[in-house]
Amino acid sequence: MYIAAIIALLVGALMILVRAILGPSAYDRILAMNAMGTKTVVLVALFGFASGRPEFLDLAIIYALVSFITTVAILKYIEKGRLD
Amino acid sequence: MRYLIFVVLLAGFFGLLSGQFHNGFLMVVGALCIALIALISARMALVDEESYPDLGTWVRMSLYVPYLFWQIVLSNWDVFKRVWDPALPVSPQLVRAPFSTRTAFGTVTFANSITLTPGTVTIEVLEGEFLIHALTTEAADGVKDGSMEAQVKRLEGAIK
Amino acid sequence: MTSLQEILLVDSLLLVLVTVTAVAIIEVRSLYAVAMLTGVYSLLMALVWTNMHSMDVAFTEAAVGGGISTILLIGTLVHTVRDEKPAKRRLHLPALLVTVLTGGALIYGTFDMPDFGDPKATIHHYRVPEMMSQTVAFATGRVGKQAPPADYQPPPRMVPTLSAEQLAAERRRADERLKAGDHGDHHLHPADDFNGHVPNAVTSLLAAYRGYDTMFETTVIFTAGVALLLLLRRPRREDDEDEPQPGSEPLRGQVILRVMSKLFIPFILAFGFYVITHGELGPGGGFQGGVVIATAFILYALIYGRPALYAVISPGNLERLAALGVLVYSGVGAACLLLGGNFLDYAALDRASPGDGEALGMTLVEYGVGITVSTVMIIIFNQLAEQQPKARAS
Amino acid sequence: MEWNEILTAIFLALGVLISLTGSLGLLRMPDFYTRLHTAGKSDSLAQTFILGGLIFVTDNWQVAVRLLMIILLLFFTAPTATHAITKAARLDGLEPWRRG
Repeated sequence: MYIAAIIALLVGALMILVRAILGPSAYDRILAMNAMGTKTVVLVALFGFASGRPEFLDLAIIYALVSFITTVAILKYIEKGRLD
Repeated sequence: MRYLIFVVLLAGFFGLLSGQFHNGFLMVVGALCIALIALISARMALVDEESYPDLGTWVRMSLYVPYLFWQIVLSNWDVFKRVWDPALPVSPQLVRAPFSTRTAFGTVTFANSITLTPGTVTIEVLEGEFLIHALTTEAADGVKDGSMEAQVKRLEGAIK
Repeated sequence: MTSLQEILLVDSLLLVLVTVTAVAIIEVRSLYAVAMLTGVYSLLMALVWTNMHSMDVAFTEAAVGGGISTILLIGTLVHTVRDEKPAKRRLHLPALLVTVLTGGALIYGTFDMPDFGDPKATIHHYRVPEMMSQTVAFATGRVGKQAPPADYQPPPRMVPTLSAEQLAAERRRADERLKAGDHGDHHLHPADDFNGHVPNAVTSLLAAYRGYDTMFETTVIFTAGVALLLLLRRPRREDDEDEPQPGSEPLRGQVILRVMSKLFIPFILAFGFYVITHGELGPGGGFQGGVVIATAFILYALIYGRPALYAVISPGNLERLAALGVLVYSGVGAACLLLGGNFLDYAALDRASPGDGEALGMTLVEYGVGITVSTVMIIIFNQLAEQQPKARAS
Repeated sequence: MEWNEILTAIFLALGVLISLTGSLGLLRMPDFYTRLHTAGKSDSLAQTFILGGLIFVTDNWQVAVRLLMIILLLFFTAPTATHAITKAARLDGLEPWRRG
């Protein structure tokens, strides 16, 4: 059950990767990275359950907490041309 | 008061993560960590009415979340149908939708709710209106009809 | 349970994803896109590590790749241009030859490795069953050291510090307390070997067995911070203070980002501190937690501008804290030495209950690592952000 | 299978289906702004279904709490991230695609 879900999600990740490589704009790639981040959260949880070690979830929390900061940095870079 | 809610939230978060309530050593270290975070947050001036509203708002939040979730399910179904449709029936457009939420927290909740429901994304928060990118005309009309705004205003509660 | 075929299928899919991303990173000329693809690569690598059950590595990858590394890459982009110069495409024959030879040698080397998932492989014997059996977190409801598998024979070279009878008595006592409902107190287990008290085998390896190694790793990070300061710091002038720096004002008209970051910074900090504090219980520790804490500060700097960050914590204090972290680590080692043990022999911190001593020592050491890592990360960000963007103008 | 495993399987299947739809939309949609609609948001519902479904098969409260926490956190951060990207794209002068 878990493995089936993992494989299906990895196929989805492959589609996202195609978008990340094709672009065309940089923002499509950022979007793909973001979507990949959400996928990773779910996949990590599924990996944990598949192998009977759900303490993997701490890792998913990190992504849930910090992944949006990258997009903030990108916005700042676009708006100001610098990061501080 | 606001600070008390903040510390309780923080301690709850830390405690739920840790779960080592029987381990005195970790509890002491945890309390020290909370104190340090509270100090840093005070120095950064993070705790104000924008981000940490009154208790009432948090309580009303629990009513708002199920409503929002249902909205997300509904609009997901709509997007779902369109993505699998070979003709890809979308008509993307930029629309401006006025809003009349009073608090920053309410405005942000409203904007994020619009973003969370598929079909509409808040691009910018301008003076008194949102700039929204809508996937379809129906989605654009859905934002403007004001039902979600009414819910957010209920979340904000009475004028203080 | 999952079959070997399924595992292989997942592994191959991951391999395809990682390889495609790596090739794309080399091929794409837009540096901006490369920064994003690197982020994707890091996410995928975290999945690979998770799939291999190497939680701590996956944790580091998540903490670094999830936020900070992409931010630092963008910080680097500020100093350069957005697009790479088009490279001349021509076949470099010696390079191809070397690559093919190295690749071939590596593949040849794998012939000597045990089969995938072979239960007879060396890695599944020796110390590993015992260590794995003590790596139990909250999932089993039994935090703390578990008895090794019934048929496990300790390797002859490892001599337990307690005699067999003492060990059996301690184990019995622990089991009785567990039965009585006293779950999870990982300090009630006997000091029968070097990592008898730490549920997370990786942490006990890093902080005790390889304590020196980790200490010097922390020193390396500190040195990296110092080196970056020496290389990138602008010479300070007297008139620097009142001259407004371009771009250093906070982001304006960003009600969503402002409210959300105010809401989240304390929780990111709390998570970072949780990771450091519970380094000996679950995955994670000083390195990972330190990076998460640094991320919170960097988010603050992004939203409110670097001067606001300096008002919260001055650059001088950051540098002092970075040094303090190393000092904490070595200081704990020295304290053990003064209390009559070996350097970094945490059991010496609490002779009456060596387990508590180890827990205390490792937590302190983790904090030392965490302080250094987080401050050095903030210093790196500050230095990258501070320098004037010269290259961009040209 | 126990009833709770069946429930989890249903939730997982739903979540995976939504997630795949999001990924497909990311490929099919004509421009960045339209891709946003499928990528960011379908995922937030998909992860709710998958992580929520997993709650049924754990008997450990700490695991359940972590799952709920992740769902809640993503509900806050995902739209924020989407908003930040969109705003950056607009500032950078990326024009939305129009039919015809």
